[in-house]
Amino acid sequence: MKLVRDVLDKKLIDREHCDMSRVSGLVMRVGERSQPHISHILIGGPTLWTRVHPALGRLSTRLAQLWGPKRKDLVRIPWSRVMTVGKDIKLDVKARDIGALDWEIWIAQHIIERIPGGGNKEEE
Amino acid sequence: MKKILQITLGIITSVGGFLEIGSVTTAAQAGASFGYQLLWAILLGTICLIFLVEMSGRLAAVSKHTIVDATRERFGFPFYAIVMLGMVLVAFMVLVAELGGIGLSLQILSGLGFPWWAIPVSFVVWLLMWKGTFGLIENGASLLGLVTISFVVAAVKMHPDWGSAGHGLLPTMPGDQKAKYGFIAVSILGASISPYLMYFYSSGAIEDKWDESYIPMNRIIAGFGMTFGGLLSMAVLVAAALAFQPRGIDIDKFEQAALLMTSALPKWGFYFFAFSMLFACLGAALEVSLAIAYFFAQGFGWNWSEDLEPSKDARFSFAYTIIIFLAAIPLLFGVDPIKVTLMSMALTAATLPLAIVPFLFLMNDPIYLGEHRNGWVSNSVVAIIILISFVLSVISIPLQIIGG
Amino acid sequence: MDINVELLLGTKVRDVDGTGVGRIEEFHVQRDESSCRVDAYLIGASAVIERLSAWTLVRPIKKLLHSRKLLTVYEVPWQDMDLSDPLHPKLRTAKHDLRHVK
Amino acid sequence: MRLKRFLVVETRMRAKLFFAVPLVFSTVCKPPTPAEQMDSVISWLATAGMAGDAWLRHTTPDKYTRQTLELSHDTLLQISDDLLKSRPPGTDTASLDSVLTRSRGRIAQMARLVEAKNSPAFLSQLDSLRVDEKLVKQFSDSIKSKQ
Repeated sequence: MKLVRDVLDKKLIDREHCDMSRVSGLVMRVGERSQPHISHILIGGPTLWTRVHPALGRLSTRLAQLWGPKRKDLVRIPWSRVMTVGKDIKLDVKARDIGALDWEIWIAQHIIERIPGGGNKEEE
Repeated sequence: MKKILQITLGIITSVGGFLEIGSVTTAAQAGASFGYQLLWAILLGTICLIFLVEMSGRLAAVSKHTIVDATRERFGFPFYAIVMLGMVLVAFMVLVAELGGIGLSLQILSGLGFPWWAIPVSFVVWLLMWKGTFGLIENGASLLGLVTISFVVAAVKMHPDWGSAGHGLLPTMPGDQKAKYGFIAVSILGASISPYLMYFYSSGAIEDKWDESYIPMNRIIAGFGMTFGGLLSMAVLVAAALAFQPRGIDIDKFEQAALLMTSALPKWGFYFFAFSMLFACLGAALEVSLAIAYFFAQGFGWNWSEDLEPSKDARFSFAYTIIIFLAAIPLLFGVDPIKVTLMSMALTAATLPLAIVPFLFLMNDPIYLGEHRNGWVSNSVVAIIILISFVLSVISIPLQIIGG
Repeated sequence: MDINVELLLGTKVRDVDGTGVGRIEEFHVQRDESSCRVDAYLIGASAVIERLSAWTLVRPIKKLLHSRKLLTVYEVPWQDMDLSDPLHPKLRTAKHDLRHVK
Repeated sequence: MRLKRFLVVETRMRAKLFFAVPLVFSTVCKPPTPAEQMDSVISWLATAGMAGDAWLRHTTPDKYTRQTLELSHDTLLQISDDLLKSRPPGTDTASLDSVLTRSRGRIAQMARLVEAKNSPAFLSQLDSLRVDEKLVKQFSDSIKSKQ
């Protein structure tokens, strides 16, 4: 398997077949003499924009502090949760619980549901 | 039977998607200023578009990826961000132009200036997106768009000289006004080969759950739909050549273009034009705003579907809500939609390589397309389109300065 | 030490003597039950082709050009890569000892 | 553990961001030549004539016709100002000015007649406008031949 071609930027799907963003970054753990391995999948704006330019990454972090859902650190998913890597990457997690949908829920609650006809996120 | 219905609907959609303020304005300008001489530009643009649209549909049907999905996955986020910046900027200008086109149609019908229509029009467009489903938007708007067939009726009724029209299908150099000729040619190509149509089409294939069995159908829809669309554009050009060129009228304003069919169809020509533009621009405005929202949602991996209730795909709905109301602002200040149209056509041409070059890679990807990837014919066509797109992107901005 | 793969991508690599080798463009990984181990790094311009899965497009052009040098790609096993300074990755071997792929 | 961030930018791609710069230049336009200005004048005179024809056949709304005539009038005023300021060589500017002023007056009059729904008077203005248009075409031909 090739990491950049087959994993990076792929779409993540949770246990309940919910889209939960794309792979923004990957953490590789390197030891002194042991074989390096991929420990975490990263998602979220700061990781993403840092890839374009570090300044954009810092800007993204700052904006998230001013506005939007309050969560202190990056969303990191341990690699052990990966079920399959195919067209998409299926994860054995619940998107809502690990914080991947923080922005989705925040926008739904603060904006969309306040507009008539927007519906309700919670009703299923 | 069901397939025939789907094919018919698909063709109607493509026809509806083809004609919008950009293609009508540029075709009318071309006819008014240069007679049949620029017909070749519409022909060339249509052929390119047939191939590109067929490929977009095939990519989606086989790989279940839209173009945006595939661009982000293969080329990574930094490159995707650049493509996004270019495409969203251009698509936003096109959206301003289409909303302006609706406003101008209402202005000539009612007498109330288009800036007054900016807010009501964007509100209606937004409401259709908010409440409507993909099928309603795709089929409803394009069925209304069938009124644009009146352009063909008008063109035929004016008894064009078919021989010299045929000559126009081959490129020639004009005697004078070379810069203007070049500028209009580039604008026509920019209006025809519009990437947002590719993004919209491939997202539509995913929304309609296409699979490999749709490949032949996709071919028919792309081929016939775009051909009919191109014919409509050519009809506008021919009608303009007959109505405006002998009188020495150049099309600078929408009010002038409104006279296109008044001599061919005396009784209803004016109203046919106004309603054709109204519905064509409405359809295009819906498609462009969807295309922009798809661009963000697919690129960032949000859940997206026009068929969901807004709160089920909050970020997607939020994206088009913001975009549509931002697009109303320039119109509120009375920015001339025709100027925006011409500028966005030139910018489309300038950013074309950004959309087409990655596409060549995607269409040859064995992982995405397997045995359905491009053969040498399609690849040669894409290579030619890339060549054209680089020429266009280099000359479009200088031509805008000299000829615009 | 933790390193961000997405930022390592495109970093220039030097060999043990300080000679430039190319940029890291792709990673060979091995997946099993619960882990994902990095076997090798692909370095050089044509590793980009690998990443874009564009060989079907490039191979005819390569044949046409009869060129080997133009499309270099080195496969470096994980043991030979020193990532103690992620900004300046270094090889533990010399450039001429590297294995060419394809 | 806090992730160590470091600066690796794909600089090869950054250069492309500059494609937006030419946009600024696109707003600069060179001024039109007298011949081009004469073409615009004829275009707008003909527009007024065509809109007038359509209105006489009762095929266009009054408001649209009035607005289009007013638009023609205002645009013509602007072009003639620029045109006469640049003093096209070898032209009798005084008589050109008088033709242009007269036809603008007719178009303004037509716009008023639309409001009054006075078709006979409108028709006579339209016919005179056509005569003026022919005069302007002669001026245009002479300017073009001298270029």
